[in-house]
Amino acid sequence: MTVAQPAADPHLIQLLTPEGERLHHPDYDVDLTDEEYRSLYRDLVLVRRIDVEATALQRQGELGIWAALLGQEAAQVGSGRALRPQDFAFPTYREHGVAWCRDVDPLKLLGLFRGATNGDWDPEETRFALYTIVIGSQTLHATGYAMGVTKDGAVGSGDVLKDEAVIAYFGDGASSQGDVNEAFVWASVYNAPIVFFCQNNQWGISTPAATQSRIPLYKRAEGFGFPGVRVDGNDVLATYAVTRQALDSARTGQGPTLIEAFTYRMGAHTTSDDPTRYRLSSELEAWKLKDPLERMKAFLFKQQVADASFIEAVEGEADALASRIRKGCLEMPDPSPMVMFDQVYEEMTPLLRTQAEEFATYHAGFAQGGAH
Amino acid sequence: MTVAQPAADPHLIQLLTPEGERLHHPDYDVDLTDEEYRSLYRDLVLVRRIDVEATALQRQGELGIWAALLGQEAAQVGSGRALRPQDFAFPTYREHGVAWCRDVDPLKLLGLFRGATNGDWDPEETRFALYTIVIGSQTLHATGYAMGVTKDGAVGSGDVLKDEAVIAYFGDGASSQGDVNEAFVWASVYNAPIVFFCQNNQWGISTPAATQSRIPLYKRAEGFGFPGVRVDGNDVLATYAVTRQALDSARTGQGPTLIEAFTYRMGAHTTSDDPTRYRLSSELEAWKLKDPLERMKAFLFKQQVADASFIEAVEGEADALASRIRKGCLEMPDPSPMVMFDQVYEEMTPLLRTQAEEFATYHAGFAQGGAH
Amino acid sequence: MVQLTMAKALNEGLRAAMERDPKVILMGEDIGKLGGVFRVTDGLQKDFGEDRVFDTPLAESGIVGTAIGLAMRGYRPVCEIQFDGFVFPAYDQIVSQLAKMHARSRGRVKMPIVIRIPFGGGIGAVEHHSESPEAYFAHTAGLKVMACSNPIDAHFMIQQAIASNDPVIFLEPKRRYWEKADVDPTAMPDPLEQARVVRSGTDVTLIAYGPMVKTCLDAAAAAEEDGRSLEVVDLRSLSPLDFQTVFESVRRTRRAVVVHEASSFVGLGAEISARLSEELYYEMEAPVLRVTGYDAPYPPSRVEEEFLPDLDRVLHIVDKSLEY
Amino acid sequence: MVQLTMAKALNEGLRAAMERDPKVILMGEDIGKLGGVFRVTDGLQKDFGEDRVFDTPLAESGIVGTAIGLAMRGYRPVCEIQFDGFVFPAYDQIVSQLAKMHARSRGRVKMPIVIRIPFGGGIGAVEHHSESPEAYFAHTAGLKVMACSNPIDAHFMIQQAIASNDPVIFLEPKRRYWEKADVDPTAMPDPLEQARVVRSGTDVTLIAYGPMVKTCLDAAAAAEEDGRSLEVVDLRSLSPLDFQTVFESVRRTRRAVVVHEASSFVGLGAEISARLSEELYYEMEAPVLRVTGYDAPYPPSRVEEEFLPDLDRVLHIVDKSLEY
Ligand SMILES: Cc1ncc(C[n+]2csc(CCOP(=O)(O)OP(=O)(O)O)c2C)c(N)n1
Ligand SMILES: Cc1ncc(C[n+]2csc(CCOP(=O)(O)OP(=O)(O)O)c2C)c(N)n1
Ligand SMILES: [Mg+2]
Ligand SMILES: [Mg+2]
Repeated sequence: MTVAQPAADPHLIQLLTPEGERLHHPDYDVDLTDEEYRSLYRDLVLVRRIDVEATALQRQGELGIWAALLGQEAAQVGSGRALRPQDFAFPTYREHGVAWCRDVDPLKLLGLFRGATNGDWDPEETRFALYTIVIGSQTLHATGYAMGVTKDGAVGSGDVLKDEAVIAYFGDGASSQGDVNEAFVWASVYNAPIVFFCQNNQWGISTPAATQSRIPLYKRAEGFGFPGVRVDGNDVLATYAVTRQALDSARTGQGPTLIEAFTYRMGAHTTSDDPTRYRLSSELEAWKLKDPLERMKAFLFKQQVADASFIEAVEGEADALASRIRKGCLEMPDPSPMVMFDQVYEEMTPLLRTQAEEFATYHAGFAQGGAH
Repeated sequence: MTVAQPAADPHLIQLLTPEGERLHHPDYDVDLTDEEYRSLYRDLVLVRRIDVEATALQRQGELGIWAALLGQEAAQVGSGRALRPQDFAFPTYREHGVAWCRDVDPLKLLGLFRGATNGDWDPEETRFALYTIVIGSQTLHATGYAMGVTKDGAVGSGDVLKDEAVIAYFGDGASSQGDVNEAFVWASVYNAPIVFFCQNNQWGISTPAATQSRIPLYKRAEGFGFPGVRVDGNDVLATYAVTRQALDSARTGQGPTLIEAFTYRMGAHTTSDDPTRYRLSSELEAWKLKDPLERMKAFLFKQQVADASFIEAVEGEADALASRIRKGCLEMPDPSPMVMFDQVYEEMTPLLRTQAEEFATYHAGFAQGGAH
Repeated sequence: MVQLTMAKALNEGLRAAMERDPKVILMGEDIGKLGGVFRVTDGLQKDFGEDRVFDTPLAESGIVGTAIGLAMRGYRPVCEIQFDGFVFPAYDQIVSQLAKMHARSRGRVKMPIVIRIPFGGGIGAVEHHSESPEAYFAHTAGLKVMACSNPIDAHFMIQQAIASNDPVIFLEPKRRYWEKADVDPTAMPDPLEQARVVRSGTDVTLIAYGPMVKTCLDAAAAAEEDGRSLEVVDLRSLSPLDFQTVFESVRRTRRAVVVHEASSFVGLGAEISARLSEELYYEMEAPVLRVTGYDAPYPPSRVEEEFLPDLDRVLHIVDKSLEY
Repeated sequence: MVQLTMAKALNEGLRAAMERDPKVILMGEDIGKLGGVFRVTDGLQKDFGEDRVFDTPLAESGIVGTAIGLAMRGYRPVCEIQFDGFVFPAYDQIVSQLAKMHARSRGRVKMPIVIRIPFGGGIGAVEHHSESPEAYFAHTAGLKVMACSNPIDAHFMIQQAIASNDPVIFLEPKRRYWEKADVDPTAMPDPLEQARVVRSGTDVTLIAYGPMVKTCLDAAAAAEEDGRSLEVVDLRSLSPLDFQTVFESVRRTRRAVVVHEASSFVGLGAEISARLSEELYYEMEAPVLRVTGYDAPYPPSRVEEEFLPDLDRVLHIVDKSLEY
């Protein structure tokens, strides 16, 4: 099956061509300072480096698995940077770039894929929920949270620096789940301040997006009575502009928007996956020409917003980040087995207390050479 | 909340005004013989009579509960008569009119609501699945069945008398269920020969349709890439025309259609319900003016297709039907308690065999006065 | 002290909880103007407004899933599932999301959510309206599972469940909704997770919860006439299960019979039997016996009385226990 | 006779079933070109075509729900659920529709559907990839629940499950997918619903299924060196459960220990314990003991080895059993 080419789609919102030319769009635009443009580029580079380093650590047996975001950096950084501090994001398991924008330490992401924790960041403090693995379930949590925002009157006051919005991430595959469609029902009926951000990276493991929908996914929203837009997800500026506007629309009380970020999963689904079994390398080659980092770099050069020394400085930062991650990962302590018992409930139940005590005694026995 | 008035909606397909005037529609029409027109009217009357009689029997304690179709006769008879013999229908718990069109003995419906059986008709023979109570779940069964029709090559041969189609009934409330939306995904992706027939009777128990969708329900289909139409569900001719066309479109390989039959639940949700708690009697009064039977009767008279003696004859038939039902209900035997055990699996498991034997012995003990 | 039905006692309990804490909200199908199909939320929307008591779209996964988000936002949602048989579309949200959230977030994210479910049979209903799904939830770590058996407990337990920061599956025996008792709203309730000896006896302990407590009490009363003294334990909390109270009772009577409407195979009765033999192996004089619904789908209602444990079946098994 | 991994033995079993009956179809996420994430369906789409082996949209309720419709149309769908933790969105379709269809239609509508689920832990996976949901299904009347423990059984049991007209939840112990055995595809398999004594012994019976059978066999081998003789029963069928084989074994050894990865509370072990004490009350010399996963959500994988029963924990509890 052939994948539609974004450039050919008149409904695709683009502010930056793959060659780094700046386009203008009647409804969406951004007007950023040079500093901000550079900063976006820096994010893209750092986020990719986190991803590359984590992939390498997995290959070396330090992580059980890793879900790479390779190719989706612009979709994530563009939308992540569009969030205002008070906004709340609900990720899948691949939103490392959004996590970065929410100041979640990348080591916490690694801790999850290493099997040391289930994430271990503070959702409230970072305004970034824990990763969710059961496909689509977080979209309902996000919708409920957004309903709570409305209940709290934190919407439509006119103050965009105070009013809140919620963003729910999910993939093209997830669009088929009942939960996601129920979230659309709820969000529209309660006019919840939420943005549904679908990264259509063309694949759900080995399943092409065409197996999930026979029409472009952004159109799904129409069926539920709220707007859907398709943005070039490899274009960080367009993603930023479209998401910012959708979030502000939500926070001002205009309800939900569905954004389909048209992008591409350039790597395997996870490090356990082998995409050569189900897709042609020519597809990947075609998408490489639309690489989100390259186009932003080209733009910076063309606009003379940055020069080689800036690029080099960012690379230096990325190297430092990578070695911090590597070191942190190698040094990461294993959790105490007692974590199994201690937070199942707010207070340990008698049954768990007995099990925890027996466990401790049993292992103490081992320590004293009492084993078989 | 105010309920939209069908007449005011330009998207509502109507072939018969509430006053019985015949309208013409560019895309949908019917050309029936006088005999056929009369037969439709007869169906409406008989179906309503079944419903009235069952409601009365419930009031007298003969049924545990009854879900009345009052007001929805045209939606059900119109769509039910549009089915070709080879088509397969998947009902909710309210499709007594469709059951009638599929030659399911009304007493079987009563048996279910009496608690004697779970339906007890043969789905294969009647091409009418058992009633489904868990809202929306049957839409997936219908979709799977339709996928099987395609696999069997029973679609698109060009022979409408042979090619098969499937119809799935559900309500406005059901449209919110994940399952129903997943059925839309599946049906569109596999281009299954299915018609989704939503009777929007304005209410899901006490919940108005506006709590399920903020736009007209027929538009839901657009989001999944297949056509949706809204028909006047109190107009048996329009319902017939629209359903017939959608079924034929499905059987010729053109995939799914969503039909929203805009109608009204004139009675309570079930005999256990008290609609005065949540809706105004003025709403009911307004809908009474659109009664599906009255308008068909008016049409028959206006067109001189029938006269008073025909109406009387049908009433006579209805009386006979009603007394057959009443008699059959009163005489209906209770099932043997052994039905609990005997069809759980194709062969009884040892555990069930033991339980059945113990049960039999225990009750034999009672019979012999061995009880406490 | 007022005489209340269980439905009304729950209603008053919900009202008290809502008055106490403005974060308590009620959500579910038809709970607003209608007051729920069993009228348990009757009048609450009128008094607390549509913001705190609201009808949802018809989708249970949506109900529980959005409740989880509302809880993350600081609310304390009480969800009504209309009937036992309709909780399963929400099963993933309950078992994979709600139950695990506290543990996976290392206690950072609390889930003070109550899911109210009218459960059990005996009301002459059609399919899917008479299920006893408690084992599915009790087997799930992270959930608490409660079942009330009388108006007084109903009144207090619902308030305690709402006050709990753990997610609670709150099972209401629908066929007991209309039973009455004198409720003193100022009384001091027992702790939520504590079982209770509701009738003392010396020969056999009957262990039950929800709808079967009354059945057991009736059986014990009948047995007394025959000179047998049955103790009845109302578990109240199915998970965590207060084994202390159970053990103490069975230590005295040395015999136990568990009674529930749910099927026997891998049901609560099995767990109680297993634990009792693990703990009181040398103290019991008979195996723990079970009186349960059969291992079959709930039958058409015209035969439900044969499916459900009743006084006679309980006494029949008590006899068996005494034969050991 | 060929040496096959369990994954390959299943693959060959599916192939044989598909060759035998053109109505057998496979459906699920990523089972086509990819051959499933565990490659159990590898090559089958290539050989049988996209009509008989097809990738579905990503929605488990949709998978099971449409499979029910396909079964009504005369097909015999084999659904793959990618991992144990992802079966719950389909729970309503399984428990309320699939399980009840035969009974409610008085046997007119057959549901020859197999739901394959790689289950259990021990592979270092992230959340929701190591669940043991068998109790949820075993408690549900109308379902059959199978768990294979070795390549030979895997090969035959999957074919027998497909041939069955009852719905089967077919649990595959994912951490044993790569274990090998010599499989003779022409051999006569045991009946699907029969347990098997996989090691004879005299002192204690270990009762296990799926992934824990190997653990128990290893434990029995280790115990032998210490002079203790353990018998191991592989249940194979969890529902219906072949209690005859279990009883016969325990009648001989007079002691039983049940081992499973799932949590103990209201798990399979509880049922086995309850039934054993009901039936062999006077014949056992110790209570049935359980070695199980703890009553907590499955932990992060760096501590999963502590969560899962292992050889040492099994032997530790065997010692306890022998102390009675
Ligand atoms: C309910 C559920 N079913 C199946 C899976 C297994 N699974 C993990 S990722 C994935 C594909 C997801 O595709 P998509 O939504 O497009 O997200 P992407 O991985 O492309 O970012 C599947 C099937 C799961 N995690 N949850
Ligand atoms: C999954 C599920 N949830 C809740 C119910 C309880 N219930 C029965 S009918 C009904 C309303 C259905 O409304 P609608 O789909 O519009 O059909 P109608 O009754 O109006 O024909 C509800 C909530 C159910 N049967 N199944
Ligand atoms: Mg994808
Ligand atoms: Mg309705």
